[in-house]
Amino acid sequence: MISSLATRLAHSLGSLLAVSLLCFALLRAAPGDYFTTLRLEPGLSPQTLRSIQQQADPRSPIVRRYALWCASALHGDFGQSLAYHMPVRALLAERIANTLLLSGAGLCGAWLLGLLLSTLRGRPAALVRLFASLLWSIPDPVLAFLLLWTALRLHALAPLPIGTTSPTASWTQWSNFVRQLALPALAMALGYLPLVLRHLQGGFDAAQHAPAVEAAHMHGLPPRIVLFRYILPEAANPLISLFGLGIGSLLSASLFVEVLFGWPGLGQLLLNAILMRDTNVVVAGVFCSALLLILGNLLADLLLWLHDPRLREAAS
Amino acid sequence: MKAAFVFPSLPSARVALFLAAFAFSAALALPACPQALRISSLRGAPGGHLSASLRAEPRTLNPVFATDSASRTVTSILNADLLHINRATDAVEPALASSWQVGRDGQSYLLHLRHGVRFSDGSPFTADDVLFSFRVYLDPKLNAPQRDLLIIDGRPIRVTRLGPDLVRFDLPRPYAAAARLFDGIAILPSHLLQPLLQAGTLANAWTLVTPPAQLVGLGPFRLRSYRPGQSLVLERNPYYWKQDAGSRPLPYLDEVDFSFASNQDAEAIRFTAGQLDLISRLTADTYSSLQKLSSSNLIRELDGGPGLEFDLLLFNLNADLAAHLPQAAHTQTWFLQQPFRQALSLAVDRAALVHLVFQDHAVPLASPVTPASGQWANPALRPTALDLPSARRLLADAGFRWRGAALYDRDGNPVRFTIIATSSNRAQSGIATLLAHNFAALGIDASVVPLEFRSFLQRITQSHDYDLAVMALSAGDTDPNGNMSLWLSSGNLHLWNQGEAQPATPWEAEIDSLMRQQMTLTDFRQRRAAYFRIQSIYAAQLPFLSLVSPNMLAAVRAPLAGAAPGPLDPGMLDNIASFYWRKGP
Amino acid sequence: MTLPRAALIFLVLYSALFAFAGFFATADPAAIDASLPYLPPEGIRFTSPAGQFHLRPYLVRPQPVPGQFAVYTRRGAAFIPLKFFVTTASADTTVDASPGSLHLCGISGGAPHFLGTDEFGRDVWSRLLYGGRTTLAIGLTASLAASLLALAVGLIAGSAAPWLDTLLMRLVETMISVPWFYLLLAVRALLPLRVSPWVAVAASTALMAAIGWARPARILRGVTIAAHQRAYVTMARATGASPWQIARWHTLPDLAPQAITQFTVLLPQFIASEVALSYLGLGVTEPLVSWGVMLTAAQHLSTFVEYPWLISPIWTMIPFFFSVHVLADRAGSLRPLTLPSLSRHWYKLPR
Amino acid sequence: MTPLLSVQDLSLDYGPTREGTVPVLQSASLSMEPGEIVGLLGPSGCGKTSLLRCILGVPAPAARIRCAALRFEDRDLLAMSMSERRTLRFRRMGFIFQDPAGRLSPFRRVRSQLRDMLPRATTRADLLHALAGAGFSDPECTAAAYPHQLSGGEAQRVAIAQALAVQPSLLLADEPSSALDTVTQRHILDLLLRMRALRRTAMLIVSHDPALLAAIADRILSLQAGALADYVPSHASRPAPPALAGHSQAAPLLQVRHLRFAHATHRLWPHTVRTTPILRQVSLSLAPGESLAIVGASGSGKSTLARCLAGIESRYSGEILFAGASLDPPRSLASRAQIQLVLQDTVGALNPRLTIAEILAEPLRIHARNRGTPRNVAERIRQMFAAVTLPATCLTRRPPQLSGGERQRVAIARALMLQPSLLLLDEALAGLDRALQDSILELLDRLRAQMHVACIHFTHDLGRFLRSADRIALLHQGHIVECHPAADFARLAEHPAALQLLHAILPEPGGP
Repeated sequence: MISSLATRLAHSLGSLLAVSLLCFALLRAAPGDYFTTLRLEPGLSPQTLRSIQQQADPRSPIVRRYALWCASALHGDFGQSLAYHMPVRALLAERIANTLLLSGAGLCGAWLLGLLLSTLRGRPAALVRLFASLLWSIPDPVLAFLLLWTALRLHALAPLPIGTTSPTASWTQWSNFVRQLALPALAMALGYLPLVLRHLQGGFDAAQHAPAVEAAHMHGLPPRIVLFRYILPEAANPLISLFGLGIGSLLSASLFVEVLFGWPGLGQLLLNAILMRDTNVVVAGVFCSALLLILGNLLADLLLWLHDPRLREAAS
Repeated sequence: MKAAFVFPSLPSARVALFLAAFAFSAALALPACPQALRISSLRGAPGGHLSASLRAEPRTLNPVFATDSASRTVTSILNADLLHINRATDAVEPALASSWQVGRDGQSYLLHLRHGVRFSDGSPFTADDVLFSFRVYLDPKLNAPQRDLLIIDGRPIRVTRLGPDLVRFDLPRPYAAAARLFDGIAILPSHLLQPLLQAGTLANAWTLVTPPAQLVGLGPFRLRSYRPGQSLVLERNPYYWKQDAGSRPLPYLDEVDFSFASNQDAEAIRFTAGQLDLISRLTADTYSSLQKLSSSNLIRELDGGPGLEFDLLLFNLNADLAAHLPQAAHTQTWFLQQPFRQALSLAVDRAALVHLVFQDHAVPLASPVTPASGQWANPALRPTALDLPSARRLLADAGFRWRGAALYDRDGNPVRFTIIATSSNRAQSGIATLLAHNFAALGIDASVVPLEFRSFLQRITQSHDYDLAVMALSAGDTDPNGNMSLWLSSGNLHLWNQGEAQPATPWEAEIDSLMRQQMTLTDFRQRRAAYFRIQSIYAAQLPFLSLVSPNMLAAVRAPLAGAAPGPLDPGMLDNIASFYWRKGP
Repeated sequence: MTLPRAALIFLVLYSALFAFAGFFATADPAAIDASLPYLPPEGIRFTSPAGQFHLRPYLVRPQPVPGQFAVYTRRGAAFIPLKFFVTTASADTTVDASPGSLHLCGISGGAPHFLGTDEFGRDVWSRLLYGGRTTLAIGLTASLAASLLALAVGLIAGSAAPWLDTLLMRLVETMISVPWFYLLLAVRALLPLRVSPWVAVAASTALMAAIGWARPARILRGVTIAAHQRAYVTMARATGASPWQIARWHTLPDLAPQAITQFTVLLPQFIASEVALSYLGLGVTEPLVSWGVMLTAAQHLSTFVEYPWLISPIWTMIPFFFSVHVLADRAGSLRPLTLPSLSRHWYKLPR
Repeated sequence: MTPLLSVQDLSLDYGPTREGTVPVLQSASLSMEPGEIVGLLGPSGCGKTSLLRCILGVPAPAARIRCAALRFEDRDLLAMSMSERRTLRFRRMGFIFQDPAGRLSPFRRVRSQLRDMLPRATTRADLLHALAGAGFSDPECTAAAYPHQLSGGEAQRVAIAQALAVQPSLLLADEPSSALDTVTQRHILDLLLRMRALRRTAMLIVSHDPALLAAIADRILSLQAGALADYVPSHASRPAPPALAGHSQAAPLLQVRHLRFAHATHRLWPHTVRTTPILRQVSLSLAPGESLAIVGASGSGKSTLARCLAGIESRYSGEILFAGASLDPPRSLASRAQIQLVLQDTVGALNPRLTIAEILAEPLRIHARNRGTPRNVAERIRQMFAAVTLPATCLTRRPPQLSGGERQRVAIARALMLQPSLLLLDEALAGLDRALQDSILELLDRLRAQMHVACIHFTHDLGRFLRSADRIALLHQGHIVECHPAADFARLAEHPAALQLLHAILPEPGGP
């Protein structure tokens, strides 16, 4: 286990390197750079532009730049943001927290809702299946947009804050904060729900017929105990994998929602950084995202390993 | 430190000597009491909170390095300038300088600083701060974007301290409307930033993570808190130096907070939901949807008429195409012919652009000088009206022929080109679509290629790989000097043919000389005549087509008083100090 | 009738509508009519203005209110008799690939606007049909290609030597993490400015498929590994079956439901990302229409509020996705859906 | 005295299926006294399990039931609601399954699963006591174990502990020992008898093995054609296998020398790797056409040995020689055709997606290249089908549509398609009823005679193979401890494990 963990980490490091290198290369390949807009700054002479550019982002061969970046990234320093004149790490830290909060709330909501709905049987279950299909067929951005639009229409009935409001009034107050989170988190949850529902329903259906579950049923165990102590563990393996995938996409899943609801997260920052060609911010953001993906995989494997005692005794 | 930028404080005896040497048109008045600026017409109610939004997060709070619109808006509220252009009247007015005099030669300016003025941390504002600020702006190591504005003919403006509240600026040569230069040049607190300048860390000072207490300015508000990605809260600067008619210190508002909306839609949604008190720089469709969305007595829509911004169709007339861009060079052969450009201009239905793209919230243009420039716009020029027969005639005379409906040039090549536009800008891609439609009426096969913003700019400013481009430019000032970089063949907004060492054509040479000439003239009429002449040359040559100038559209919560859209930065928030909430029902 | 069957019939009819867009459309999708911007959907009446019943339906065209932008009134609306099987003189040369210029219906001197017009007075109904044709062609082809690619990679990774598996999965991780936005920008920069619309369509299809395979490949690899643990695969291997034979007889049929599911997951994603592609100037550009092009213009709140008919592609694509999904659900439920573990080394259960 | 359980005229059929209505039980009646042990005998698929499920109140979803009366402890079960019946079976009935290990949730420890059955107030001591009562010498250790760490016998004891934990008045047992080796089977039966003596629990025990029922039940009922009747033992016995003379002199077909195999178990923290040897040192040889039974208790390494020989497991050390040539991995295609494996798990071993014809054709298709395409695959399949006595209608069906016995015959037919010279049967007969076992063994004997196929049976059922194999080898903890001709095995065996196995053989009822 330890050794295989080590190999996996080593492999993951390789893919992190590949991601960052590719990111660098692609950034170089994309037309325009951060300083392109400065060229339209009236009264900024070409010499000044050149020296600004030279100062902030010395043009050197990509290999050298990449090596320098790796060296500083090892110390946790992802460089300076060209646009914000500040260290990338400070820029990203709080936004990553915000994004994790939103995605986390959204994913948790989807899982809870999914668990609740998938315990239904019979006709309600068929309706849930239909509902999941319907949700599935609405593209996520459209779903978020519809939600926003509905919220706006219903604003008079139940005012939900849209986007961030004045910080003194809300961020300090927990209830306000929850209200603020509600709408974007719901949009995220609804987008993710069909996937979760599909796997939960599939998993539960399969687990219903597992020998141990049938046995528990025949022993006459109370349904609640059967559900939580027999069906759930039985269905858990694929769900854990899905959960791991979900962790991996925590940073990237909420992009649309963040932009639409004005949530101050990484998604917006990264999108703007991409459009502005703020190299270091993009590379660091992508790096974090890749890291989370790898960690999510690892976590899922670990959970599987903890959950299923049989996996702990695989043949060497 | 280079000697040119060092301004040793002079002994007082020599100040007197200097003063004697000057013959000023007005006597100096030096009152001893704190000298606030009183706005006599203003009587508002104090208190209240304003929620506004920014389209993007400010990238820095350092006025020296702010280049993006969000940073400039915030820094302009946190800071103050020596002289200020009144956005409503377009006249230069006293600000931190209570009065100023121009030397007879038009080359030296004597500014009397308002005394008793304090920074937002309570420390006094003196001539040293002015000297320090200009030293920063002119420091070649810092590369402040304003630096090039303050360098005239390769020589920097010289700043001399004549006393604790008297400063002299020497220009290398006479400079028309030099007082307008001071607008927007924020005065920095030397007591805080001097050590940083010496340590060489000024470029990284005053970022978004700087503690609010260390961000000190002379503006109506000061920073209270910043939450990354969420909001920026400003609070009333208790030391602000303006008063209203009742000697009540400004600003009225206690607090202003900016949230960040990534796009106009998000902004409009929040405004409609009651979370924002004002939004500005609206597009026509958001403006009209706001009109329909809102219950009308809660919101006031403001149409400020055309601003300094204008949409244009750029011809690629760059001289460097032949070598490596054969395709663009091929289409360029048509654009280089003046009749062809003229014919295209005649084929453009500007009225339809105004109607369909801007929903009538725009005006058609004859030249890049928009109506907002007031007296500087040449009244003799009229926007070109749609005239297909004339266009066809021009083309036929230039040797173009039609086969079927399609247009062919003299050599039998079909006339086809691409129009690039910024895809994120709905108005510009709409314009491009309509232009292609218009040109199709001449038998030209024009296809629209929407491009992401920086890819678009890269083609225009660097690779020059395009045929035609739809874009928007905004004049920096109503004054012709603000358009220097557009007109001068060496200017960086001289986009149709960039990086010319010498003017490529006689008419460009004439524009160059006229621009230089008007700059040194001090007589308004003479300057205006020169500028009119430039516009006429433009209208005859049409190096690009000025299409329309969109109106400045904004909306505010009805009880908010004092807000009006303005053509210059930072637009509506310029006089935020005099915003107040109307009391009453 | 069962739901999947209904979905299948619906899909066939729906596809026919888009396949014969030229016949069902009423106007040239690129034709601009500056006099009728944002015309709301026109009604169809079977009564004449006088109130008499007519078998031939009338088109009720609202009249613009003079002096106001895009405001129309029903007062004084024109009643225009609809004609069926109209042959228009000018064939839609730019975009219409279907032969002839026979249309299902039309009016004399213009075109009916069943779904109103957009900001330039272009007919939304015709744009919807032509756009649907392009979009569905791109979406279906790209998701099919990506699913097949994913199937191949998943199969190879799940059954090949561990080193190859590791390599492929690291590649997948990289593919998922890297912002391909830049690649698209770079590709746009490399292409000539003027690209034939069909080349643009082909290029965007290829790009989507080339980028989109990674996630499904990861899932399909997991299914492959699970499939390989079944006793009948062990038996086949003991009998000496080659990896290819095992894949063809045992693994691929096991993978098929999941592959179909992945296809249905990709389809809406790809159709949505077509919007992003046209933002970069890569995807479908004028004069060719696509839902992406239509929605790019309609993704503003103001459109939602004022001109809801402009987002008709959304209302059109939802039933399409729904029926595809219902069908896929049916195909997938032939075997209970399993999402297996993604880790190879730890999932092998001891015998 | 009122009976504990009375069932009157129970009829059950499986609702309209593709083949019409399938009747299972017809007017079955049953009455049990408290503390009575009733055996229920019947071939597989005759409706034994359905009857038990009806009594429990959990019939299969498609089942349609008609019943005149169903009473338990003087209460009318037919009048009770679903949840009342659930409570009743939770508190008053116990149930034991055929495959105990699979019926425990693999994810939870034994103690927590046992606790689910016990009243809420149960202490740890009570729990351990219940386990000790089921015959565990170290209940502490068992309680902490996961189900997969238990042997089949242990798992069945846990199941018995579970079923008896609530002190039911009726215990229903469905083939409680057919998946167990004979020694364990003996222990389980003893345990059940002890429990009855202790608690006066009535038991209804279902089995296909008359010997087993005879050993435990007070009376035996036989379920035939859907109705219950008293069992009358028959005297039919299988003829002795045909003697195959002379094969011991021929060159050995298979030689195994010093075969070793080990599993490794990992622990996360602190990190340890424990190697568990499965096969310590196995050497044996086999003549062409010979029938060898490798007998061993569960966990002795039989399956692993089978997998090593079949070439599924290649991480063994040692040497396997086949027809004189070494079978080092990777194995050649030709040698794979010579050795074929039949598994106990026929559900998993046949791809449910394929038809039987396709399954049978698969080996031929695999070996099509180096053997040449058989000219008439269909002919071959029909021949083989006839050989295993399956109706030709099965060819177009898929495995889930066949019964267990039919599937096992398909598996054997598949193994024989390539005309191998060695057939490995890993518990291929376990779980089938006696008659079916007989017919398959007969089939194998016939094939052995016709095709000269050698067979290795990996089995726990010593009793059966004493009469049907040429030689018997005893595998104990990874070693071959005994290897004698079948006829002399009982006489020559000395190893304690062998003696235990011999002792555990149940006498055939009505047999000699």
